[in-house]
Amino acid sequence: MASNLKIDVQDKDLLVTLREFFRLILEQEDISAIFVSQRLPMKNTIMPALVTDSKTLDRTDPLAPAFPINGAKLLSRLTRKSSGEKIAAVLRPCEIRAFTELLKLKQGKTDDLIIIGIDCLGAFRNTDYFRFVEKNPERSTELFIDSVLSGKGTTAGGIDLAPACKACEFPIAPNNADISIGLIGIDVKNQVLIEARTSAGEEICKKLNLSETKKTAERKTAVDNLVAQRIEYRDKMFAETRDTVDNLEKLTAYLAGCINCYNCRVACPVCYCKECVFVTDVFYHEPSQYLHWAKRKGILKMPSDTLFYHITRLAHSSMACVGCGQCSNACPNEISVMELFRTVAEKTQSAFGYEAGRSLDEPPPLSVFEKDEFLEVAQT
Amino acid sequence: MNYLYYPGCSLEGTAREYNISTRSFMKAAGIKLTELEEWTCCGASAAASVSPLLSSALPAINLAVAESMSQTENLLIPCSACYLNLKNVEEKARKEPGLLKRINKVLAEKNLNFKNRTKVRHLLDVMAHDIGAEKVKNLIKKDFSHLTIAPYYGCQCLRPYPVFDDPEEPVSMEPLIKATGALVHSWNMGGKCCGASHMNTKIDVGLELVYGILKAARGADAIVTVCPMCQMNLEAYQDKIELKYKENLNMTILYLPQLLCLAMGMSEDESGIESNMAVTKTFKEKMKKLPK
Amino acid sequence: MNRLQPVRIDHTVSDTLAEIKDKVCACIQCGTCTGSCPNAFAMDITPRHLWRMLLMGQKDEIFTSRTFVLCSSCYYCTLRCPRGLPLTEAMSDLKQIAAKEDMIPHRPSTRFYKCFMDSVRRHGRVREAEFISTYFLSMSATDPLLPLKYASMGIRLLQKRKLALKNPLQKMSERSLDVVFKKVEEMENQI
Amino acid sequence: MIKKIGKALVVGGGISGIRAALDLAEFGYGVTLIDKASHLGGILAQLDYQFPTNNCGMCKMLPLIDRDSSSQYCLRRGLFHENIDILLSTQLASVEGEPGKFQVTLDQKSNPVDPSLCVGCGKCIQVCPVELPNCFNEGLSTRKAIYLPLPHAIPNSYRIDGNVCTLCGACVEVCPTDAVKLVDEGRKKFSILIVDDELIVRDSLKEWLEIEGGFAVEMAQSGQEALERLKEKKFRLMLLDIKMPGMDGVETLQKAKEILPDLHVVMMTAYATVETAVEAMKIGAMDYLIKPFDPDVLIPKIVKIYEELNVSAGLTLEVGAIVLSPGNSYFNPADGKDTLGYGKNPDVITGLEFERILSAAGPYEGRLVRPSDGRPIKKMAWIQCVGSRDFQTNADFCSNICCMYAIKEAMKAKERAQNAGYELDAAIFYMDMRTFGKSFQRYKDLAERCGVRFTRGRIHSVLPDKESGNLVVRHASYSGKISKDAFDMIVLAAGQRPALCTSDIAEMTGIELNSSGFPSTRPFSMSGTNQNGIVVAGTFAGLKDISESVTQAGAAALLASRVIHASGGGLALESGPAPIYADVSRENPQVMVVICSCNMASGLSEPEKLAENIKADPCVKHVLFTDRICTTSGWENLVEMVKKHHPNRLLIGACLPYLYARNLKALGEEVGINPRLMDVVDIHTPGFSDVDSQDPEYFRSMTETTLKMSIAKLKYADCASSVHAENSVFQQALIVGGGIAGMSAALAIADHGFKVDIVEHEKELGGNLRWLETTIEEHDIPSFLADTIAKVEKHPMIKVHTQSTVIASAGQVGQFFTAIEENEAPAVINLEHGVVILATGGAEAVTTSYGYGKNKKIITQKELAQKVNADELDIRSIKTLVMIQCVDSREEPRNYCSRVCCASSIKSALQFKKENPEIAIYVFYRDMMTYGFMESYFTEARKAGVIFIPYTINKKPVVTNENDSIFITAFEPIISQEIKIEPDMLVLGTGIIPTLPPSLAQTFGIALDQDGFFQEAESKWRPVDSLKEGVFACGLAHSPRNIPEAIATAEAAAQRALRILGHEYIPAGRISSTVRSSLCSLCERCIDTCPYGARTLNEDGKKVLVNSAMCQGCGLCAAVCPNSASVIEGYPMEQMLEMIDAAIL
Repeated sequence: MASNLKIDVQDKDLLVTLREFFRLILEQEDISAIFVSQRLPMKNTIMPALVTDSKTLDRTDPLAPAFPINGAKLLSRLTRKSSGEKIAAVLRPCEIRAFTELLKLKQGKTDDLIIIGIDCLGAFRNTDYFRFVEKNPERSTELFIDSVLSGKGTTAGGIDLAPACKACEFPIAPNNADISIGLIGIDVKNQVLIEARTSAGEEICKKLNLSETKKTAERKTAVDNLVAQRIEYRDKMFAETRDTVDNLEKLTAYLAGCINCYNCRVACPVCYCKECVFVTDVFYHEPSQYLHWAKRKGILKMPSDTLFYHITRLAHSSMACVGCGQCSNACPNEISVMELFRTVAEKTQSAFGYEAGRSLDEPPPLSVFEKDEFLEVAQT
Repeated sequence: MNYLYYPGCSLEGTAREYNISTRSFMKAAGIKLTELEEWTCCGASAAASVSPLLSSALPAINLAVAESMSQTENLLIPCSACYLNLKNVEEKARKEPGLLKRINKVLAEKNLNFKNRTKVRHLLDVMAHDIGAEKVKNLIKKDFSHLTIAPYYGCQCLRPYPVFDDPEEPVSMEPLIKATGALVHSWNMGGKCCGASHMNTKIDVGLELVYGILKAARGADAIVTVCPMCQMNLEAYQDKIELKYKENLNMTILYLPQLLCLAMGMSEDESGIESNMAVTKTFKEKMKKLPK
Repeated sequence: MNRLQPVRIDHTVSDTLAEIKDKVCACIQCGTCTGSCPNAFAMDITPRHLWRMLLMGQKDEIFTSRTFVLCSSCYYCTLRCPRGLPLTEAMSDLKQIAAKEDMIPHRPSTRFYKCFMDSVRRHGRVREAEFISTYFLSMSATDPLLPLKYASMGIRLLQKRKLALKNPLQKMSERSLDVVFKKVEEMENQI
Repeated sequence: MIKKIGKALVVGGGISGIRAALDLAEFGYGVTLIDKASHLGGILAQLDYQFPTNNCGMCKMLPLIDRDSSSQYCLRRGLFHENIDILLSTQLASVEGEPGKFQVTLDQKSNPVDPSLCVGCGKCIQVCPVELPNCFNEGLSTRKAIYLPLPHAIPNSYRIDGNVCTLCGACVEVCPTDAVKLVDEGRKKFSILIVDDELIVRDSLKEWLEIEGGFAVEMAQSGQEALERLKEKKFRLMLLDIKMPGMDGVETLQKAKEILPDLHVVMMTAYATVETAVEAMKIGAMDYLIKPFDPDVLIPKIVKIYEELNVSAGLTLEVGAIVLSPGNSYFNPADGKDTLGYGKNPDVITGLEFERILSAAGPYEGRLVRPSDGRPIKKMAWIQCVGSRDFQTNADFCSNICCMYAIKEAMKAKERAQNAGYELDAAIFYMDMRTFGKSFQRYKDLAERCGVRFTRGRIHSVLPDKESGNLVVRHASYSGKISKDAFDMIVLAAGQRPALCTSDIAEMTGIELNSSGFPSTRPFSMSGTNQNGIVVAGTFAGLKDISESVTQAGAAALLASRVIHASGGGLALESGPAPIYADVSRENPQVMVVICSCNMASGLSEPEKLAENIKADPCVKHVLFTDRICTTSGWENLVEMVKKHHPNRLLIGACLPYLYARNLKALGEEVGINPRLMDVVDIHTPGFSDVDSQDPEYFRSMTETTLKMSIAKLKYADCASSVHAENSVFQQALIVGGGIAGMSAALAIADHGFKVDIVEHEKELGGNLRWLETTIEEHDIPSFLADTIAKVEKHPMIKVHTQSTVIASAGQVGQFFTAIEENEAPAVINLEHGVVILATGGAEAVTTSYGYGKNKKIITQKELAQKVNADELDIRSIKTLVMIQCVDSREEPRNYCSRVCCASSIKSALQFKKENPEIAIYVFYRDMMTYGFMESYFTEARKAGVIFIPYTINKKPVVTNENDSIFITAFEPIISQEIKIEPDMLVLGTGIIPTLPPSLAQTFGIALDQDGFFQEAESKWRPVDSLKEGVFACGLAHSPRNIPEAIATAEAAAQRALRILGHEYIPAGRISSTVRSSLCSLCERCIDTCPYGARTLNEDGKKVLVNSAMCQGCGLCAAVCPNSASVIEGYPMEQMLEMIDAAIL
């Protein structure tokens, strides 16, 4: 189905080329807006934005190593109901995967949406990014791209990728992206790979009159190597995390810094409840209850229910966790939330042969009943 | 208890000791046997292979004679082949009225009429159920507790009509054997086929079957039988079996009433044991040395 | 057993077998008879196979086999047949046909029975010595050495007073069943 | 509750009886359900696992609508329904009257143990000296003379087996509540006359029966004297010798019967005169005894006679209709020629016995060990058709269910072995593998893939191997090869026999029996008998699996209901006032805790401490101890306590919580506390779960935890006494399809006074029956069809829309809105209806196999039938005819049996043989599916000379065309030869495919199975329901079936529909889910998850709605909802958290 196309890089400037590509898309008759990361005027901030004026696209910066928010959640707001107009969205793979999970939960629609995936080169932690960009306010993104795509590594100015990105084995957009922009293993000085993966994607590409190309072995090797490297990191992370939280006491210690700020929940792209149960009356206990609990063990950590909160979130959301790392990014007390979530998610998802964000055709495991599932549980 | 008695041809010849011992046993048990007047051959297995009507008419002649002699007494038959032939007519004539008519057409030649009223009883049936082990026990004078006896029933008293015993796993001899104090050999060959007339026509097949039986009887002191053909097949070919299978399976073969007569302390004349073709030395010695 | 050329199945069954076929046509080919038969080891075709051939009208094959003569009338199959078919009886029906048609391969058996019945016809009861000697005589063309195979047996029986040798070829006796045999023959020929 | 006037009697409380009773009760009739046993459930009480789930699912039969009117716990434990009176240990004694107005008498057996006093402590069992085989475990374990007939029944009290009780009185002494009243005055009044000429016989009999049996005994030494005595005194039983001088036994019997016609006589005989005794039974003796007598045998036999005669007769009822469902009995393989060693070898067992071995409540606690020596079973065989398809045991029938249960047992056994860490070798020896039901073939294939060995061949004997103790099976392969196989255990598929009471019931009711002694039904009916108003259900008329039994029970209920309705039942309504409870919603919780101490006396050392700990919770106002709450007096004490202290919540700690459902309801009405604010918890089991630990401290803490959890539960219990809005019902039905199933369903509903619309897409009604001439039983189909069509067309309540199709439908149970389009005069009609029945039928499958279409001589079964009907076929000119069965069937993708093709072939073969005896007919088959009594036609066809040749899926017959002739070449496995036949005609049995359009299924929101048939809610327990309440299916749309079977599904579906149509409003269940829309994120997971289709999105997609009548309160929606937007009312989150908190204390 997918057809492989290319765009030629103008003046060896990848960013300019991409901006031009997005402009062509926005100028399509039926596309009213494009959702893409923009460099905002103040303080070098990178944020997703909904762009309707193609002139503003020269501040578009989809490859900056900044990832302040997972765009899936925002896209869900844009598509929960039909606006009657079509938009295109440029997303990182983990954003597309999170959006896929939200789609399964009826939190968005794809009817009027073109998803443009782009090879993800990774991002720094929020705080790291600001340090990085301060050093090179003008060409920071170009520096980063050069470093990564030329094989010099992801470290730039002594700053490395966020752990979530280092452990991410999905640098390429998943199959339900309509168009995928390929950079890894591509000679980006000269061309960029454009894959039209769906009929909607094909249609747009046809209008753009892109020339055809072939997928090269170099790309495959580069992607495979990258994924292998990430998996190695990831598995090490799993092992270490497991070691750190393998009993209740250790887990309590791991989460000791939690203050019930619920930032991680807000940052999480797949936490979709309108109002979380943890902010309802259920957890405003009677004063006597706090005393009762305190008496039982002689001490009660305040705020209470922090462990319960994280366990509940693991129960509710680990099945949909895409590992984007926004939870860790959001934590004021530097709890490694992402590591815990991914380690647990790996188990819960593999128990059902499920992989969050892989395909819209796979229903969330807890919504389907299969009578031959977990027979060993039934037998004991 | 009195019975009409049909000895059958074999009991006049090759199975004379069966006849002798049956009569002795019955006498001791206080039972009067009245031999059927002018009884004739039942047709054995031959009649059925030659003519179906004849195979019914020959037994019916004897049943008709029995009816003429007594209305109440059962007809006792020791020979299983004769028993089955007569029983067959009893059963078939009841189920097929047409057959009864045809038989009587034949029997008219002999001025006989067959109404099918006589009850045909096998000797073993009478011994096991009418007389019973309890009664036999009272007549036993010798202690055979050093003997192990293998009960061999053969086919025709058990099948196809399961009248008095389980046709697959017969047991009716066991209480009688135990009444003598002897142990019952545990085997499952009691109801198996001895090859019948194969010994005369297809001897290799016959030998194979008997070999199987004798082999399974190893460990017993004697096999007891209730059928002349079985008795003959088991006792008369032991040397041929030894020759063919290179195994000495010599075994004492007795008729069941013979065993009981011996246990009652009867003489050789009364038990007819001198006519038996297979009585081993060991067995004879054991007979002499009874436990106290 | 497989033949290259498939057997053409023809429904017309010879009349001689029709009556026997009726007896076994409710057969369900369950194989109880075969599994029960003590003589199956010596048979060239199994009893179940024999009944099937009967239903398929393969008369020649039936009578070239020695299966039915190997039936020793133990009645195991009759006892166990779930359809209650008179299988032992059907076997002896086949023997009767073989006897009537005096089929050469089955002579040892059929002649044996015939001599036996002759003895019964003459005396009302069987005279074992007489019938054995006529049997040997009737088989002398086929198997002249047959008497020798049983010679030692005869002697042992004599020793045990089990064989009466007197009047081997006596006249018809008082108990003669000749009239009965004649009547039966007359009636059976009518049908 | 609404009650209709009109009452039915259901005889037999197995699943069929329960189904019929529930169906009638749910419609609103009063039902009296009786069972001979002391518990409900019939044989299912003994069966733990059913295929295809390999689990139990009996509770799925419980009402889904208005479910608060019945019990909602494990149905194997017991049943309660407002409209059903359950009488146990009760038998039908007589039936008089006419349809609509029968007078029935019932006999109820008394029990020496008073259930209102028995606390189930089990002390009596410990002291009872009599030990005997336990029939619950099929004799594989033992029990005492005082026992629990069904260990898990609720309520449960001990019973005494009067047949074996020695009246020693030990139980009376130990009983703490004086529940046992052993002294049976009845026996002393039961006078027995012994007649024998031998003094010694008379004396010993008198001694045994008087001293050990407790009877009144007199003697006579001759027939003459006996007659004199009979004139003087009314004896109940006479023991009569046969051979006596002077007047013999038979003559005495005759004369005695003249004097005392009610006298029961048992003959005494020697072995030799058994036949005379049998003769005597024909002239009125009830039994005989063979001399010499053994007192251990004789006394129980007389006691048994006494027990049978001494039931307390006399309960009379008037009922409109009678459903007979007393089940069936089983062939005892030890009877007759026992060639398989049953009864002789303990490791040869029946299928039912193996079910008990599999059961965790069975003799070996579910371990796979053999009875003889307790060794683990490594190799095991099932032998099929024992006492079935066997003339030797007068069984010219198939027993229907054995193939499937053998496969299930094999699968279950393999699973057990795997759990124990080894692989079981399981072999099934069969004649034909009769996988004729829906999904059966795939289940068998699955078993084969799991390694169950299937060997074709009938096993005739099983012999023990003396050395190993194993059981040796000899069997012959088709080629004649004899193989021997040794097994650790062998399971026999014992065939069906009529219920023991069949002939008695037939005599009482006048229903006809078939030649095998089972009740026979009217042509084209599975349930109707020759007696109007008396119908049969379940296995009474022949063994059936659960699904068929439940279906047929539904049909039986329908027929019964029709008679009741016709005689005026159902016209009047009466409803009782709803109870009024005090409103305590503004009060603080005040919990009274009552602890039953009788079972904890030994375990609890400091009750004060327990009370103190519990009282720490300020909501707990009283903690009281009492005992024997389960007895009547104990309960009365408790009621007094409640009245005295006026709590607003009540917690009882006792043994068996389910026991109290009815009591709590009554108490609530009496004292005004809503039963929702009362709870009973089992404090017995948790404390003793660790039996070895008799540590009082442990026991106290377990009890405390249990109680505290329940206190938390009560604290937060919903005290609003409001009831959910009821859902109104359009009392009208829509039936899609006007074949025989659709018409039968329509008539069934319309006859109850409800309007029915039939939508048929063809021009005429009748469906497949229009091309069928006769059934295999030679019933005339065209006249039956004409009759049915006339009834439908004339019926004032039925409107037929021919040449019409359903185009759209919306709504839910009770309220459907459907648009249909009439094609002839194009118009759209809108219908409002409460239920819909899909009867869209099926068709003969088309094929291209075996050269079909290439030669005129090759036709399908339907074409054959059409040719015959049109007289286009000169049967006399056909010399040879070949039929091939299972064309494209029973293999993927159409891997199911179509059930009718084998019968159809046999029917045609018999017809042709009749008209042309010279014709040669060869039928190529894989397994002949002549299940049940159809087997006799298979036999008949063989007798008629039809030759059946088996083939396997790997070696199918080959059809070739040569110059206009066709040849069939196939391998004949028995003669081990290729055979070649040149037929004049080849008939292909291609089977049935459904014609239920997927779009229609989607319209009504139901699922189709992988073959396109209707997907039942549950194949066994809810066979005609869809998961979506209010949508049913029947006939060929449901599954392949013959005509009476299709009609049975139609009647069952109609009965299910009537449950709904019979009410103007559907009451919602007390426990129902709801949505807090302000919290709801509209992720719709609850909608996908709800198994009952009770949730929908509202029109503008902004709200999730719950249909409270369809919601079963299962809680899946609440579990799947992450932020408790979906909740089960009355179960708030705080409650659960506090209960958990109490539990982990």
